[in-house]
Amino acid sequence: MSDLEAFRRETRAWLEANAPKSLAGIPSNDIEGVWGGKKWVFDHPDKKLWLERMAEKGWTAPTWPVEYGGGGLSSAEAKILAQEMKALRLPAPLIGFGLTMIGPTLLRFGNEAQKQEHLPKICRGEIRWCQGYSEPGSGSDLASLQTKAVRDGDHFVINGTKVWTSYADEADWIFALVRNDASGKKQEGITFILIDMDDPGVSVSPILLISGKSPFCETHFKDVRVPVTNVVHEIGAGWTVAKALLGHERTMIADTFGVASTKARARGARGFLPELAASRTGEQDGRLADAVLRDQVAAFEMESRAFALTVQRTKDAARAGHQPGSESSMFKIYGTELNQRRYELMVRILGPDALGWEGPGFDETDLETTRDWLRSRGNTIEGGTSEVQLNIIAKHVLGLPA
Amino acid sequence: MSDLEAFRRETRAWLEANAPKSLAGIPSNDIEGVWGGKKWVFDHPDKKLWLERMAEKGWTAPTWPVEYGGGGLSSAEAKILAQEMKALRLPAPLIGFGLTMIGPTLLRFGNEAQKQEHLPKICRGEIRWCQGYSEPGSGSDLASLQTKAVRDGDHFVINGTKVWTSYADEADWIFALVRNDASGKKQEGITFILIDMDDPGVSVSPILLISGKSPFCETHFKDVRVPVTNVVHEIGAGWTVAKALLGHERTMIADTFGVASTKARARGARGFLPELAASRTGEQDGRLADAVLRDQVAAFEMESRAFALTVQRTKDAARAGHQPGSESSMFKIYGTELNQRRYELMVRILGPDALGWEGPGFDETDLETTRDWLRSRGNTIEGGTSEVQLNIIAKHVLGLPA
Amino acid sequence: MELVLNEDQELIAKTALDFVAEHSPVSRFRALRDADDRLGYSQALYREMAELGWTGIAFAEEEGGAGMGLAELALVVEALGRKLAPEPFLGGIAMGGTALSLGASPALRSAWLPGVIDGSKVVALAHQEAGARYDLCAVKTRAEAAGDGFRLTGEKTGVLDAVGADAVIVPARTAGQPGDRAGLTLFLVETDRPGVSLERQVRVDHRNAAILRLDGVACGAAAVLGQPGEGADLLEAVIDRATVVLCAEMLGGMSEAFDLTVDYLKTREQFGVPIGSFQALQHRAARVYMEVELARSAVMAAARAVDAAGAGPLDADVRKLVSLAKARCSDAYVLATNEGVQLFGGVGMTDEYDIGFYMKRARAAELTFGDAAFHRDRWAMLGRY
Amino acid sequence: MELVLNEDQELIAKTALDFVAEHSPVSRFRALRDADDRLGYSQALYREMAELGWTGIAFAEEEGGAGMGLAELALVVEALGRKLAPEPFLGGIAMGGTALSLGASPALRSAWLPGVIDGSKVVALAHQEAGARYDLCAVKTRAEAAGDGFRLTGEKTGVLDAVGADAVIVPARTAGQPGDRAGLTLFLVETDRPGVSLERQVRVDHRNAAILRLDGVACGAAAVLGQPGEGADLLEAVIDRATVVLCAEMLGGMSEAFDLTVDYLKTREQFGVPIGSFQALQHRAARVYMEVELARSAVMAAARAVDAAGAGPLDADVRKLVSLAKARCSDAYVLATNEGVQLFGGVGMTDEYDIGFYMKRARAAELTFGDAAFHRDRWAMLGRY
Repeated sequence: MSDLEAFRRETRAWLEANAPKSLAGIPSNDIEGVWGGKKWVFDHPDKKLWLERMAEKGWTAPTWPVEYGGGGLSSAEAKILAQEMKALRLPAPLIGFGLTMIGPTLLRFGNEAQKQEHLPKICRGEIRWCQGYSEPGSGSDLASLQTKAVRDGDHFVINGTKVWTSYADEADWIFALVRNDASGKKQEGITFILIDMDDPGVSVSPILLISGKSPFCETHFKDVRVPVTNVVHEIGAGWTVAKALLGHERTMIADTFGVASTKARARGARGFLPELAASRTGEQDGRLADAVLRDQVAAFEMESRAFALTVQRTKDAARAGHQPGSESSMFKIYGTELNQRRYELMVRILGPDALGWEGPGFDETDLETTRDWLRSRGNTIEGGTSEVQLNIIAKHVLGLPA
Repeated sequence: MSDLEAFRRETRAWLEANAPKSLAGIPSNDIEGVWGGKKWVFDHPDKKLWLERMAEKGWTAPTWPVEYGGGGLSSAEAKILAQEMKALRLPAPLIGFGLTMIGPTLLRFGNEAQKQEHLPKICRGEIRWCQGYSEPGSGSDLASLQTKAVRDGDHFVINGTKVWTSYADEADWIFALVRNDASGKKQEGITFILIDMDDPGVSVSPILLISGKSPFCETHFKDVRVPVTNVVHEIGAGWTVAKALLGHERTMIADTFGVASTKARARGARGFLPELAASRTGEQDGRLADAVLRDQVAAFEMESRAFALTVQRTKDAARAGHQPGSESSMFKIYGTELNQRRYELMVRILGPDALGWEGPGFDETDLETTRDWLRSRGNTIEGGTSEVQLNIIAKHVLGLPA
Repeated sequence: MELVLNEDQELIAKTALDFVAEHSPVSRFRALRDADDRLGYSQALYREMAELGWTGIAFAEEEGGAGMGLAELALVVEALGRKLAPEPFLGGIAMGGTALSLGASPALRSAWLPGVIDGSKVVALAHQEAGARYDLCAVKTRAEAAGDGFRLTGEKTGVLDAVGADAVIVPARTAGQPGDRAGLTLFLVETDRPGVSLERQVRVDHRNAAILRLDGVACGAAAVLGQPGEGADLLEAVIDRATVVLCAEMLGGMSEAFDLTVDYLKTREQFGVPIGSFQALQHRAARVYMEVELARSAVMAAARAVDAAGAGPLDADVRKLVSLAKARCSDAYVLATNEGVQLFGGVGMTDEYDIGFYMKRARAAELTFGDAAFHRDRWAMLGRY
Repeated sequence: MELVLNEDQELIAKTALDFVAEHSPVSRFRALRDADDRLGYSQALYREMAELGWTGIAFAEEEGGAGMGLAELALVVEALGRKLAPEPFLGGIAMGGTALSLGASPALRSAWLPGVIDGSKVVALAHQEAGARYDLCAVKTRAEAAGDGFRLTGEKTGVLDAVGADAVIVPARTAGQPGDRAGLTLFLVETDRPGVSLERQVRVDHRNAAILRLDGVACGAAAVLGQPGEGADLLEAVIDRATVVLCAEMLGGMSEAFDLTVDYLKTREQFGVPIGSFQALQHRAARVYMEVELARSAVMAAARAVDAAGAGPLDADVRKLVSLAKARCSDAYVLATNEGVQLFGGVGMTDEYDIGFYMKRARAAELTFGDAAFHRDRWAMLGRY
């Protein structure tokens, strides 16, 4: 215990001495965060400084082993580090799929050479990764993927297209699922492989959404030659790797929506939606003038609160040592639907002010609301559709027959 | 045309001369109507007189052939008869499953002996019929019925149980589906047969619903011997007969709900639900004080109206010569759900006043509302569940694959 | 606030579930109903439950209770709600008992609370008058000063667990008009006093309830709970707590109804397969599951928040959680039972099957202490919008 | 009122569907959008449509129209709505044209209506001001007396089909305060007059719309439609009719969106089978089908009821039908497109697929002339509750 207290004191002192004051309060979200990689351009020199100093201590990946560029911290120590950073309102020095996805995957499934090659670069923010799973034809049936990997000596020759590869246009490497064998069950014959985006034959085209620009891309492989040594785990055992990673991803998404709905309560004295409704549709005797809207806002707030309490209950249960069940499916469904309802409500509150796409006559935040509403429609599709999640609950939680 | 005009004059004269004046305005519904049969007790001597006079003219079954006790009228003449009866606000002299179900079935599928035996008695209201289709295990999968009919010389020996046999406790005969052969496909080996309820081995027990008493019964057959001559159509061809009859029944049910929702608009200056809500939850500035309730009442009224217009549209299209589609499934689903919503709304409007089952402290009409609400929950189950109807729409209207 | 059961609570929940499953299957409720039993519950079984400590679980140790709170009482009542066990925990403990605990003078307290806690006495609370809907202040019953005391005249309806009760706590108007907050006073009225009459009501859920008629019933000043004229605050504090207990009962009921439905989906065959294999039904069942889960979280949070407030007044945040629990439970219980009857199909409509009991119970509970719309409005009002 | 197409109407519907399918597939709308076309529609194609008689279909024969009604115009607009054909039928015909037809003096009428009917002129109607939501009387734009005429000053927003229009009919306040019913007057303002400026807006549905700014624009008394100060009645009469036309467009859009979805369900395979074989999706599709059917009945009824009323004021029963149509279409179109995008899955979220266009169009139409909640409230108000 006194060791941890000592660690806390040292950490705080180090952070106070090394963290640029200018970064306090800057979030480490998709927009403001540092993704790193060869093409990365820092929008502030202090962000670069902060990354370098943290990477040097291994604290971009606090719990990873020191030999791969991590901090070698215990989870208790990592928690203290996070707490102290939060106390100083410091952003994470680095974000991205390297740290959250391929890194943990390599730690679990990669061989020594792969770990030594890739993990330090991830920790230092030198290489940015993207994910190549879905394909135009695969959808919810991910295992039906068709991108072909044909063995040619020490290489696989890869042909096919991946969709929904977020930020592929800014990434240096991609981890991808490819089909090395189409003869057996569809889950067999899938290989998890690492591909350098600079390789000849790799090309990227951005995907335009109904809400406008997006980080999503299509990534095309045309006779791309990838060394067999880039296969993670066994050839043909990619589905095992993918499943572990997908489970991880869904928990993250569910967490995001769980947390988002909790945070939504914080804005404004009366909460965000009541304030918006009051400002756009008026008040009477200190209450929202439109009683029907008031009822809908209250219903939304209440279900959000009950949902947040359910997320909390699951966490409390996990802390108390209960085995987690399939809650992540429920969180994914409910959290995404709440987010959609939130935007539907906002759009209805805005009324004709929500009709804009761009340009004159519309308020900037209203335009953003309209785009966000459209974007929210994808929440119940991406990361496992609501239909797939409902199937999971029916089968794995309720035990209903197939 | 002048023939029809003459028919109209004669009909009106005959009705004015023969219809008891006391019956004007009495409805011919389940409660007030004359079901007939051996156990029937008339609650008014004029109803008996009216039945006798109409039966003598064959006008209890106006379009049936004269030789079977019908009126032999053309459909144009039958329409005139109905119009003239309506003009004088006269009830139908006789109602029941004999006229609406087994009669038309015998006319189409019965042999000469069966027609001569049964149709005149139906027309004269001497025999009351009930229907034996569903079984405890069959539900939506009617063809899985198990009531056994084993051939023994000139007889079938019948064993099994039928459920939902409305008014079986007051009926004289039952038309039933029984299984004569269990070896082939389930739709094969079903026989449509007529059984005298007085036969040894037939017993009836009433079914209590969650809403209280009901016309429904269970009808048990224990070694009941039925002559083979009572089979309608061919042995083993009962499914053909049943399907024709079921289609007929569903159209009737759909019609009922279509009409009911149209009628609901008529009560009270502002309609039934607005008046009820005003009297129980108060008004402010001439409007319902509870704006959320007002919104729900309006939503219900509007969907009822749109539904009634859709029923009308289908009828108008049929009159214009368009082929009817599978509208009856839609009417069944939507009409029954509207009826349920109506009662849910009423119960919410009544609030604590809807908590009664019987006895002191509750208004009679409120008690009825509560029972009717419970009974309405069965609407989406009986006569083909909503789930089965949705399947039908998906497959037969939308052409979605099985 | 931890939304997880501690070891003591786990044990209470398990004991309660086991005891209720063994001693009070739904068939017992059915038999009492079919017999038109006047009480509608078993006094002997109620005393057994008291011996297990259930009746006293939420009362202070110095009163003879277990010194726990609504979080624990909720576990017991949830188990009772699962099997529709009709013993008077709602009217007698959550309403009458809580009113005594929050408002009774030392004299009243020592006269009544020990009996309530050991299960030998039942004290009900008459919160409802005809036409009042969910307005606790819509009280017409008058308490007119008469000598040192009062004379009570009026009529209450739907007085829960009043049949067989030894006393009823009666809100009456010592001043003001129906609907006014000020001028309400709570009196403890013994049911054997002259001028008191109770008539059994038969409700759709067959819960013990009565019409209480007061015809100039004499009450001394010592029968007053809390401060004269300020009874609205006390009544509201009691009903908020009773609402949480009702929610626990609803949670038990909806969980059981849902379990019955899922079991039926697994076993009932149609078209040669279990109907639970139909995807449309699977998705609907999954939706019900989620709503029940959310309701459970809301009930746990409300019980813990009320417990944290102790005997004091409840602030807006706590009251919002009470409204949240009641709104979610109302909607989820109605959904679970509507879907339950529908998925059972024809047999679900028959009195022979239990699922219909839960449908009736769901509706009755929804319409007690405010329906979901009422509590959404209350939530908004407490949130100042 | 017969809710079935007669032979003439069948022919109109078929001709319209065929023409639009051939000359205006959705790819045309897409191309216009991608080109940031200022007009957003094709004047040449609009004139072709006029030659087919579509623009004049609902105007009286003595004006040069076909003497039919909204029932027939609805069929044409439904076909346009199916393929998102952007020609100015809503702003130019249903709004501006109807205003001329109902309110213009003989001089204005003869100056403008022939051009509107033959498609050579477009007259828009500026019914919306910033912040007014769905209140037609929330007009701040002032018309101040100046000599024999008026000077108009103010700003209108979301003026449909105003870009490229020859004139705009402008409600302005000759008396009273924003929100007042009295004191509104409608003026026909030529767009090339000094002080008039139009700025193209880019809406989520990419419909032709503009901000109209009036800076002391001089208008003679001859430019007034209807009675000065009584413009609210006229405006309401026009918007009620335009609402029916918008509903017809919505009906076309939701029908096409639903057809696209059903086709996708039949052809898209997952797990080795067409996704349309999944029962949960089948039931959802069947639900959408029913809502679209109800919307169709409501639109047909509203169009026929308005036609039966002729040019006169609409009574409460007719206006209720208009609200019914708009409420049902709003809900059904949003449902059909939400379900559409969801069932298309990921590709439904991409700009490359057309289903997203319908989702945007559904929302924009919902928020024009009052959303479903607005029209439920109006229905209740017209029903005196």
